[in-house]
Amino acid sequence: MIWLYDFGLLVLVIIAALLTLNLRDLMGSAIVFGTYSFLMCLLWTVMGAVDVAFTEAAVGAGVSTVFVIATAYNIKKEAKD
Amino acid sequence: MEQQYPVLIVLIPMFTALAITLIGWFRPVLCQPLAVAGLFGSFCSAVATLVQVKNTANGVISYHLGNWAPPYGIEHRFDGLNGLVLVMVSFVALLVAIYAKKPVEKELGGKISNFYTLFVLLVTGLLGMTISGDAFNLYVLLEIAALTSYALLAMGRGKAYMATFNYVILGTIGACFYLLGVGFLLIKTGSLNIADMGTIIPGLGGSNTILIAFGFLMVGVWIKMALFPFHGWLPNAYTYAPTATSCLVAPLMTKVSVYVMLRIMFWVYSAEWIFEVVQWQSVVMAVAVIAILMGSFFALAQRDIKKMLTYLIVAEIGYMVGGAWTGTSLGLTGTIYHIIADGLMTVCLFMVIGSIVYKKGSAQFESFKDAFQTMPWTMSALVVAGLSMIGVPPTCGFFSKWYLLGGAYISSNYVYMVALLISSLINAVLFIRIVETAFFGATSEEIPDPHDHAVRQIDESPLSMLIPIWMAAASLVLTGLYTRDIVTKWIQPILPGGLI
Amino acid sequence: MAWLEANYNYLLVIVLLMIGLWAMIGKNNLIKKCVGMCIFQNAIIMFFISMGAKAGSTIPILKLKEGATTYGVNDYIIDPTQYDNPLTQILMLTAIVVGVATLGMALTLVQKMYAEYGTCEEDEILEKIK
Amino acid sequence: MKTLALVISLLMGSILVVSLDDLPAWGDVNSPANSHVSAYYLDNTMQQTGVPNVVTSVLADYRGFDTMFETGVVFVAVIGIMAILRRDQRLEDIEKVERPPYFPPDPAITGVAARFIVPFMQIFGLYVLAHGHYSPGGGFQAGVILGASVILLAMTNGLNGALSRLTEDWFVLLSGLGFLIFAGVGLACMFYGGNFLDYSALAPLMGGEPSVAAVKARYHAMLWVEIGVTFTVMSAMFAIYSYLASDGWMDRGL
Repeated sequence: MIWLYDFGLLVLVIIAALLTLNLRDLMGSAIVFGTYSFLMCLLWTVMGAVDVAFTEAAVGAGVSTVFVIATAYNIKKEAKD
Repeated sequence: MEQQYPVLIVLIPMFTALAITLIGWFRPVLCQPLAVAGLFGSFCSAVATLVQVKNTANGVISYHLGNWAPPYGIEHRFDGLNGLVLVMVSFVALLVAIYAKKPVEKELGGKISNFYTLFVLLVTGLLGMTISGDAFNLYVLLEIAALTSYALLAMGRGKAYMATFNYVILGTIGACFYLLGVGFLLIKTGSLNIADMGTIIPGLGGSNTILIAFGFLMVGVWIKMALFPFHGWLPNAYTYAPTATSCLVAPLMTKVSVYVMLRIMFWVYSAEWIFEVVQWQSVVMAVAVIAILMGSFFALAQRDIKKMLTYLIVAEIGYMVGGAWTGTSLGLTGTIYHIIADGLMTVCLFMVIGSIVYKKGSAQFESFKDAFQTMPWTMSALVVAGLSMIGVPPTCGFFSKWYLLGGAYISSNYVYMVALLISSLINAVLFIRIVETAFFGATSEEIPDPHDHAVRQIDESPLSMLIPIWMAAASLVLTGLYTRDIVTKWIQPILPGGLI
Repeated sequence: MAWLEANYNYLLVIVLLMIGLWAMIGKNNLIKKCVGMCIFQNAIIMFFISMGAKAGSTIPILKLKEGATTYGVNDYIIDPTQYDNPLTQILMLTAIVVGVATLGMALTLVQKMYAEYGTCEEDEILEKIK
Repeated sequence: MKTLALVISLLMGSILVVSLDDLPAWGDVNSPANSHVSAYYLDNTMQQTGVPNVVTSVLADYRGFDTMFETGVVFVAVIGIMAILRRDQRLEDIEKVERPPYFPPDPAITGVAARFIVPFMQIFGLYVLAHGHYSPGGGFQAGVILGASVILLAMTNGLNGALSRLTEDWFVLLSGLGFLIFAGVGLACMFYGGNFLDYSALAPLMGGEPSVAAVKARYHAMLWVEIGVTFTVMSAMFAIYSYLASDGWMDRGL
C-alpha cells in the first residue's frame, strides 16, 4: 500500500499550496511556500528523480524562500487576499 | 570552417555579450562598438549560411552540437525559412545597435554596459530560437529572450514596471504552456527533436493527447506573439520602454514567435493533420480578423504615436496568423514574406519615432508639428515606411499583402480579405494624418496661422541615428524589388506539402 | 478506484496547475502572483517527473555489478528498464533554474513598484496609474 | 478578475482531465517517453563518457548546449536585476527614501552558529561538485549550496560582512566568468577541429590510446563545465539576494 502513503503526501502538497496563497501574512506565506517546495522534493525523491529533488531542496525550499522573504521584508507585510 | 557557420550565428553574439560584461565593467565607452561588431559578425555568418543552404542538395543544413546525432543530441537545423528569419533578425539587431548609441546615453546614463549585455543576449536568444531544431532547446532560448526583454523593458521606469510585470506573468504562462505542450509530445513520441517528432506523429493517428499538445503549444505561442485575446500586455509594455529597447523588441519578439508557430504547425505537425483532423481553421481565421480590425481601430484612437504603432503590431500579427491558417501555399508564402517585411517596417517606424522622442521629448501627435521642416530626412524615411505599411508598390509591404490576399482568395476567406483591405485603408488614414501634421505644421483641429512665416531651422537627428533609419528604409524598397528572388529561391523550395 | 490509482499523480499535476493559474491571474497581491507562478512551474516539473518514472526501477545512476572490483565499462549493470528516465529529469533541472531566475525578476519588479507607488496590491496600483 | 481566473483554470483543468485516459499509465516501462531516446543514454553513457551518473552525463554532454544557456539564464537574471534594481547613492539621496526599520543582527547566537556551519556547507558544496559524476549532484546543486552559505552569512552577520568577502565587482565578474568557462570549453573543442561542445575533440590533450582518450576528454571536460556552472550559480544566488534584500542600495540586508 505504498500508494496510500504517496497519496497522503499529495494531499499535503495541495493543502500547502492553498495555504501559501491564502495566508494574509506574507512572511508566513513565504515559510509555507518553503514547506510546499520541500514536500514536492520528497515526492520527486520517491519517484527516483534525486538530482531534481536535490536541486529543488536547495533552490525551491532554500533560496526561493529567502528571495520571497527578502522582498516581503522590504514591502508592506499584509496582503489583502 | 564552412560547416561551423550555423553555430557561429549564435556564438558570436553570445561571446560578445560576455566580453561586454567583462570589458564594459571598466570601460563603458567600448560597449556599443563591441555590440555592433558582434552583431555584424552574426549577420555575416547568417548571410553566408543562407547562401550555403541554397547550394546544398536537400536545402537543409544540420549542425550537430557536441557531435551527437539527433535525436540524441541537440541539432541546429538551417533551411530557407529560418535562414530568411535569421538574416532579418540579425540585420534589424545590427541597425538598432548602431542606432542605440545616442538614445541610450541620454536615457540610461549609468547602465550602459548592462543595457548592451542584455541587448546582445536578447538577440542571441532570438537567433537561437530561430535556428534550433530541438523543441526543448527552443524553450530555454525562449526564456533567455523573455528574461532579457523583461529587464530591458523595465529599464523604462515609472509605468514600465507594471506593464512589464503583466508581461512577466503572461509571458510565463505562455512559456509554461509551451513546455506543457512539449511534455505531451514527449510522452507520446519520446523525442524532442522537431524533425524526429515530425516523422513519428503521423503514425499516432487521432490521439487525444497529440491534439491537446497542439492546443497548448498554440496558446503558448499566441500569448508570446500577442494574438487578439492575449494581446493585453503588449501595448503598454512597448510604449513605456526606453527608445532603443522598443526599437529592438517590437520588431523581433513577435515575429520570431510567428516563426515558431509556423515551425510547430507545418514541421512538427503537418498541413494535412491541421486542416483535416483539427477543425479550428474557421475559429482561428475569425480571431485573426478580429485582431486585425481591433488593432487597426485602436490604433486610430491613439494620440501617442508610439502606442499607435504597438496597436498596429497587434494588427500585423493578425495578418500573419490568418495567412498561415488559410491553408494555402500562397498564404503561407505571404506569411513568411511578411515576417521579413514587417520586421523591417516596424524597426524603421520605431526608429523614426525614437528620433522624434530624442529631439522633441515625446511621441505625442503635437511633436510632429513642422517635423518636415526641422527633420526632413527622418520624416522622408517615415513616408517610405508608411507607404510600405499601407502597401504601395514597390515597397515590400505591397507584395506580402498581395500574397496574403491571393491565399485568402483561393481558400475563399473573403472576410479576411475585407479585413486586410480595411486595415490598409486605416493605415493610409493614420500615416496621411501624421504626414499632414508634419508637413503643414498644424494638427487637423486647429487653424493654421497664415502670418506665421518663420523659417524653421533644420534640426536633424544625429547621423548615428539617421544612417540606420535610412538603411532600414532602403531595405524596404530593396526587399520589395527582389521579391521574386526571395520567393522562388528560398521560400518556395521549403513550402510543406499538403497545402492548396 | 483503479482509475484513481493509475492516475493520481497526473491528477495532482492538474490540480496544482489549476491552483497556479488561478493565483497568477486572479490574485490581487503581486507577491501572491509570483508564488502562484512558482506553483504553476512546479506542477509542470511534477508532470515531467511523473512521466519519467518507471515502476520497480531505481535512480538513474548506474549500479555496480555484484562483486565488481574495478570501475570499468563492463562492471556496471546496463539495463534501461532498471533505471528511471534520465531525460525528463535533465529537462526539469533546467526548468527549475529558469523558474528561480524568473521569480527573481518578478520580485525585483514588485519591489520597484512598491518604491514607486507604496503598495503591492494590483488594484491600488492601477488606481494610482490612472 | 477572480471569476475569470476561476473559469480559465477550470477550463484548462477539464481539458487536461480529458487527456488522462490517453496517457500511458504511471510507471509504464515501455511508454515512448521511457524507451525511444532516453534508453540510448542509459545504454551508452558508460562507454561514451565514462560517467555512471546518467543525469550528469546527459546534462553536461549530450544536451550540453541546453545547460550552457541555462547558465546563461542565471547570468541574465543577475545582469537584469542589477539593471532594474541597483540604485546609486551618488545619484539618489538615501536619506529621503522610506525604508523598513533595520535591526542589526545579533551575532551572539545566530552569528556564531552560522559561522560554525558555513565552512561545512562550503565543504559539502565542493564535494557535491566534485562527486557529481558518481552521485546525485553537480554544478547547479553545488552552486546553490555555496551561494546559500554566503546568503546565510549575510543574514546572520549583516549584508556588509558578506559583501566584504564577496564584493559586487567580484560577483558580477564571477558570474560572467562561469559562463565564459562553459562556453570557452566549447570553443576550445572548435579550435581542436570538432563541433561546438564536442569534448572528444580535446582527446589530444589527454594522451594515451585515442579511443580511451576521447572518453577521458569527455569525462574531464564535463568537470570543467560543471565548475563554470558552479561559479555562475553561486555568485548569481548571492547577487540576487543582496539586491533584493537591500532594495538595491547594497548597504544592509534583512
